[in-house]
Amino acid sequence: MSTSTPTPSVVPAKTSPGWQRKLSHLVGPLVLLGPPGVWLLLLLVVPTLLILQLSLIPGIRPGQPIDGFGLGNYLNIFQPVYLQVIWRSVFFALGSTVLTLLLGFPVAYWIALMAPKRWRNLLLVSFVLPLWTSSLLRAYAWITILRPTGVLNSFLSTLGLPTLDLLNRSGAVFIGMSYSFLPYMVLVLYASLEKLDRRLLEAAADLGASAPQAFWKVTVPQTLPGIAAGCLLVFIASLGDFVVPELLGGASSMTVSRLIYNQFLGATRNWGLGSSLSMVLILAVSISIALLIKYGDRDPESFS
Amino acid sequence: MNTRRPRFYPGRSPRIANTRRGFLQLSAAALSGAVLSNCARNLADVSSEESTSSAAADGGTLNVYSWANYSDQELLDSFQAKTGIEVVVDTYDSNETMLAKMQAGGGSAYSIIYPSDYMVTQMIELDMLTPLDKSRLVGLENLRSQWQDPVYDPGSAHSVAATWGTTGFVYNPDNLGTTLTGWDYFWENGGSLNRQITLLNDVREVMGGVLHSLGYSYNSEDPAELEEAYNRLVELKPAIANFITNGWEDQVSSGDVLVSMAYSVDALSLVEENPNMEYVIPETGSSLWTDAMVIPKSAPNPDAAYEWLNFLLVPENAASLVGRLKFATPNEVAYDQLSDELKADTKLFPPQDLLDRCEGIAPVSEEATELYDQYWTQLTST
Amino acid sequence: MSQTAMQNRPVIETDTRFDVELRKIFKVFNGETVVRGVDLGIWQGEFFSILGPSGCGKTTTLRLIAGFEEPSAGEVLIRGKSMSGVPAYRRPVNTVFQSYALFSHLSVWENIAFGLRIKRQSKAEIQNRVQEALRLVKMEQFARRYPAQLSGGQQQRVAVARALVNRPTVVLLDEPLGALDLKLRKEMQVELSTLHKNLGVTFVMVTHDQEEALSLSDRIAVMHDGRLEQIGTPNQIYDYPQTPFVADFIGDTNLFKGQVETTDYAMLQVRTDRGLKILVKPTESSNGSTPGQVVVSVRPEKIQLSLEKPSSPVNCFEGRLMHTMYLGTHVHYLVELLSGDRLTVLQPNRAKLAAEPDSSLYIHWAETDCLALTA
Amino acid sequence: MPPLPVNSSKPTPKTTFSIRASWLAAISLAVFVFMYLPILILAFYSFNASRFSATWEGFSLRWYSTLFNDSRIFAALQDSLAVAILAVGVSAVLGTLMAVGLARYRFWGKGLYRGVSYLPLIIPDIAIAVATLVFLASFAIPLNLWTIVASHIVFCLAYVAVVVSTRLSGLNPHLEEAALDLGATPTQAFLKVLLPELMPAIVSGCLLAFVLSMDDLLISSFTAGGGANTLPMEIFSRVRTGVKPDINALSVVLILGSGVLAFVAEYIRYRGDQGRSV
Repeated sequence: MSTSTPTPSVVPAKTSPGWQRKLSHLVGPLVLLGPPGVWLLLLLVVPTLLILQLSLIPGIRPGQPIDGFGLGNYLNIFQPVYLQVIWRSVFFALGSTVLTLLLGFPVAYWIALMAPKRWRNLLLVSFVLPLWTSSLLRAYAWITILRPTGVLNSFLSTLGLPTLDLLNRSGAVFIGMSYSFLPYMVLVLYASLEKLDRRLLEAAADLGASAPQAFWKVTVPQTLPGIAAGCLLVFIASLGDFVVPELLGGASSMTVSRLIYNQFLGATRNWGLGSSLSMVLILAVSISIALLIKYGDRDPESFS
Repeated sequence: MNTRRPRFYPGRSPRIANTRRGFLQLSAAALSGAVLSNCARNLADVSSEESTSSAAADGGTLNVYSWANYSDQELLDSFQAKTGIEVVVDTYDSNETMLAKMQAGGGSAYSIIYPSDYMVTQMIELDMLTPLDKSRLVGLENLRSQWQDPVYDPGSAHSVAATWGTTGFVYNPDNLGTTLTGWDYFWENGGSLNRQITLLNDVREVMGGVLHSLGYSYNSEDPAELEEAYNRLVELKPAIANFITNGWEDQVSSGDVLVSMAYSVDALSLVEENPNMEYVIPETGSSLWTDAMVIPKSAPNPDAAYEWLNFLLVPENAASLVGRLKFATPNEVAYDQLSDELKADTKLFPPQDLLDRCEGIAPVSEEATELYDQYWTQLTST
Repeated sequence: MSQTAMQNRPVIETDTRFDVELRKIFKVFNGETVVRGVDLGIWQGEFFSILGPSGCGKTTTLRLIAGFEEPSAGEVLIRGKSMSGVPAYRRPVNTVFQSYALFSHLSVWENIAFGLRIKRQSKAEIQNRVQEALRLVKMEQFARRYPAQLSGGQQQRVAVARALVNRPTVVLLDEPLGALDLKLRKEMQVELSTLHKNLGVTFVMVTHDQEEALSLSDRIAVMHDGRLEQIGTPNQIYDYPQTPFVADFIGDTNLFKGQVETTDYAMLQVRTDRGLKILVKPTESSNGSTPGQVVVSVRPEKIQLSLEKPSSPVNCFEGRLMHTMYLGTHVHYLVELLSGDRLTVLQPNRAKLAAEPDSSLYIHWAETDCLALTA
Repeated sequence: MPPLPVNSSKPTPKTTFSIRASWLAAISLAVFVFMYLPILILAFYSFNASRFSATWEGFSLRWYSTLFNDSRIFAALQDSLAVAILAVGVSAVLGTLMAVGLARYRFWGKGLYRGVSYLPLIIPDIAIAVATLVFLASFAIPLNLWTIVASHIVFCLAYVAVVVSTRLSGLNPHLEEAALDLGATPTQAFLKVLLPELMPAIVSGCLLAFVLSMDDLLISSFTAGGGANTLPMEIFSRVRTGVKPDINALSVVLILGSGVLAFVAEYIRYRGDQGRSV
C-alpha cells in the first residue's frame, strides 16, 4: 500500500432525533421476528387456545348447542375406557422406548467408538437414511412382513417352523414403532457417545475397574444425558404416533392419537373430548420437555 | 378399494335441530367473546358462509366428493363428452369424515356430494343442502316410487338417490371350509377364529347386525337388548382382527382373514374380480341402505351439478354403472334395460323375500344413541 | 498514509494532529457503566495501544471508535469529525477482529476484496490493491484458499490485509494476536510493527498483553474498570506509573501502602503501614508529592540483595530469604522482611548470591528507583 | 455391553477385545438389516407378478407400469410437491429471519417466543392438526391446498429455524460487524455475508422440512379440502383400502428419490461443517 493514497471520504450522517433512533431499533426485530411470529401466533398459538376453549365445553360437537363451560371433558377422560386407552398409549411408548434403547445403544456405541473412523459418518448417514422415506410406506412394509400370509410366515413355513401371528396386535405396534424411531435414538446416542472422553475409560481401567465396571460406572453415567434425551425423544414421538398403531394395531390397539382422530374425522365427532385429549397430550409432552431441559444439562455425576 | 357407510333412515335428528340460536346465545354470554362465538357460529353454520369464498367456480369443472368407487373414468369421459364439463372426484371413507370436512370448510369446492340416507337427513337439518329445483331435473320419475319420496328426504326435495344395497359378509368358502349363512357361525366357531374376521367400522351396522341376529330390531332402543348384543360382541372380540370399512379386500382374498363384513357394492366388486370369493347376506336379513346425490349450499357450480344429476338420471347411463360398478340402481327404467344375467343376480338385487327380512337403519332416541356410542367406544378401545 | 492528504478536509475545533479523539466517553450496558469518561487523543500515524485486564472496557472503547456501539455520552471524533450517528460502515476505520471474523464462504482473495467491491471500485483497481495487500502480508500463494484451509497465523495475515486494503484512516486491532501461540505471536508482532512503520497509518490496538503493548506501541493507554488510568509511552508507563494499578499491572512490582510523613521538594519520607520508612525522590510525573495516603512501588529488578549490611542505610531492610527460582538469565528471589512484607527481587544471573534458604540478608534500593503514588 | 477396550497395564487380552468388537459389530449389523429389510422387501415385491401372495411368482414390471399410468397418484404427488415447495420456500425465509432475530435481539418475552417456536417440533402432529382444523373452522376459512401450505409452514418454519440457529451459534459473532466495518450497509452485510454463511444450514433445514412436509399425513388430512389430496393421504387411503402392489413400486420410487435427497443433504451438511471452523 503506497503512502500517498487519498483518504476515504467520510460523510457524517446527521444525528437522527431520539425517537427516530428508537423506532429504528424496533425496525430490525419487527422485520425479522414479526412475520414468523405472526404466523406462529395465528396458526399455532390461537388454534391451541381455541382447542383449550373447546375442551372446556363438555361434549361439544359441531352443530350442537353449548351446554356451558366446565371440566366435563377432562373428567370424562377418567372413565376406565379412556384411562385404558391412555395407559395403552403410554405402554406402547414406553415399550418402544426401551426397545429402541436396547437396539440403538449397541449400534451407536459401535459406530461412535469402534467402527473405523473414516466410515463413521457414512455408517451414521446410512443408518438414518430410512428416516427419509415415507413413514406410511415403512409401516406398510411391516404389514407385508407380519401379515398371516406375509413374508415372515412364508419364510418360517419354508423352514418348517410354526408360523407367527403378529399383525393386528400389540407386538406389531412395538415392532413398527421401534423401527420408526430407532434412527432418532441412534442419532442422539451417537452424539453423546462421540463426546465421551476415552481417557476416562483408560483412567477407570487404570484404577482397577473391570470392563463391565468401567461401562456401568463411567460410560453409562457419562452418556446419561444423551440416553435421557434419546429416550424422551422416542417416547414423545411414539406417544403421539398415529400411523403405526392405526395400520398395524388392529381392533384392540386404540391409542390416544387415534381416539383424538376419531373425535374429529371419525364417527363420534365429540370435539370437546378430542380437544381435552389433545390438551392433555400437549401438556404431557411440554412438561416432559421442560423437565429434560431443566435437568438434562446437569453434570452427569449428579445422575449416578 | 371401496368405501361407504350407508343408512336407510334419518338418524340422530333430535340432537341436531336446535343448533344455531342456542349456540350463539350461549357463546355470546360466555367468556370467550368474538373468537369463540365466531367459532361456534361457524361450527354450526359453515355451509351458508362459505359459498361466497369458494374457489374453482369456473363453469368448466365440477368437483365431486364421493365414495371411492362411485365413478370411473368411462363415466367421467362420457360426461365430459356430452357436457364439456371436466369432473374432478375426491373421495371420503365415511359420512362422518365428509360431514366433518364440510363443516370445517373443506368442502367448499364440491358441487356434488354422495351422502348416505341418514346423512342426507342430518345435512338437511344442518341447512347444508340446496333444495332441488325439480324443473331442472329430467327423469326423476324413472326412480322407483320408494326413492321418489324416501323417508330420509321426503319428496326428494334435496337429494336424488344414486344407489342402494345391503350389508353382508365376504369370504372364501375354500378357506373357511364351510358355507356361511349368518352371524351365528361366529359364536359357534368363535374359539377357532382367532383374529380371523373383520367387521365394519360402523356402530349401527355392527350392533344392528348382532341385534338382528338375536331376533331384535336393527334399531333397538331397549337397553337390555343392546347390552346383550354388546356382550355378544365382547365375546366375539378375540375373533375380530380389525374394525375396517375398507381395506379388508386384500386380507380376505389372501386368506389373512377368513370373513369380512362388507357393503354389497364393495363385496360384489371383489367377487367379480376374484370368483373364489362369495358374498352372503345373512339369511335372517341385514340392513338396506341408499346413497344419494346432493348439492351443498356452498356449491360453486350448481349448474354443472344439475347436469351431473340429469346425466345420471338417464336410464342408459345408470344401467351401464350397474354392470361396471355393481351399483344396485334405484332407477326402474334403467333396471328394465339390464341384461337378464344382471337382473338375476340375487346378490345385487336380492329376492323380495330376503329384502323383506332386511331393515333400514332408523334414527334412535338420544339416550339410545349415547348408549350405542358408549358401547362402541368400549368395544373398539379395549 | 499521507499526513498531508488529510489536511484538506474540513476540521472542527480540534487538534489537527489527532486522528481519533474521544471526548468524555461513557458507555452503559443494561445499567452497568462499562466505559467511564474516557478522554484521549490519538495522533496521526501513531501505534496506540489500549491495555488493561479483561473487562476493563478496552474492547468496548475500540468498538465505540469502530461504530459498533454508540456512546451513551460523549463524542468520538475521527479526523476532527464527530462520529455521532455515523454508522460503522461509513467510518474510515477498519478492524482486525480478535477471532479474525473471516468470511468462510469467500476465498482469501475475495475476503480481501470484500471492502473494495462494496465500494464498487473498478475491477483493475481491486485486482491491483488486493494483490498488493496479499504481497504486503506475504500471502500471495494462498489467494485461492478458503479460510478454513489456513493456519491461525495465516488467517491473521488475511484479516490484517482485509483491513489495510481499504486504506482506512485508522486500523483498529482487537487483540489481534491473542489466538496465536507464543512463537507465532512474537513473529507477528514484528510484522505488525513493520507494517505500521511502512504504511504510516494509525493503528489502535487493544490488548491485555502488556509485553505486546510495550514492545509495539508508540503510546499506551492503561484502562481499569472503565477508566483511563494513564496514557504514556511504554517507557513512561513502565518506569513512571501514575497509579498503583498501573504500577501493579505493568510488569512486576512491590507495593507498600503508607503515609507521607515529611516532604520537601527533594525527598519524600513515607512510613508504611507495617512501619518501614522509605525515602522516595519525587519525579516530575509522579503525583505522590503531597501528604496523605500513598503507595510506594519498587520494581524487583531495582532492588539489590546482599548478605552484609550495606553501607548506606537508605531504603535498606533486613529480611529472610524464602525462596529462590532460577529463570535462566535471571534469578528470582522471594524475601520476607522483618516487618512481614514479602518482596520479589530479580537479579541478573551473574551476581550469584550464596544464600541458603531461610538465611537472613539485606535488601536496599536507591531513592530514585522507587515511586510514591497517591493511593 | 462391553466398554471400550483400553490400554491399561492389566493384561486385557487382544482376543477379548476383538471378540467384543465383533460381537458388537454383529449386533450392529443385525440392526442395520432390521432397518433395511422392510425397504428391501417392498422393493422385492414391487417386481413380483403376484397380486396377493407373498410368494414369488415371477418377475414383472407390471406394477411400475400401473403406477406410471395412475393419474391419481401423480395428481397427489403434484399436490404434495406444491405444498412442500411452497411451505419450505416460505419457511426458508421466515425461519431464517426468526433464527437471526432470536440470535440478535433481546426483548421482553423472548423466552416465550422461542418456546412457542419450538412447540411444533415437540407437540404431536395430531394435536397440531386438530387445533388447526378447529381454527380454520372457527374463522370459516375454506380448506384447500393453501390451508395445507399454511399449516405446513408452521412446522417447516420451526425446523428451518432450529437448524439455522445451530449454525448461527457456531458462527463467529463478529462476521456481520466485519462486513459493516468494511463498508457494507446492514442490508449488504446480511445479504453478502450472513446469508451465504448460513446457506448450508438453510439448505439442510429446508431439505429436512421438505421431507417432513412430503411425509406429513395428519396435518394434511385435517387441513386439506377443495380437491387437495397429498401423496401421504393418497397412500394412506390406499393402504387402508387394500393395496395393490403398485404401492410397492411407488415405495421404491420414493425411497430412491428421498435417498438421493438425503445424500445431497448430508453432503451439504458435511461441506458446511468443513467450512465452519473460522
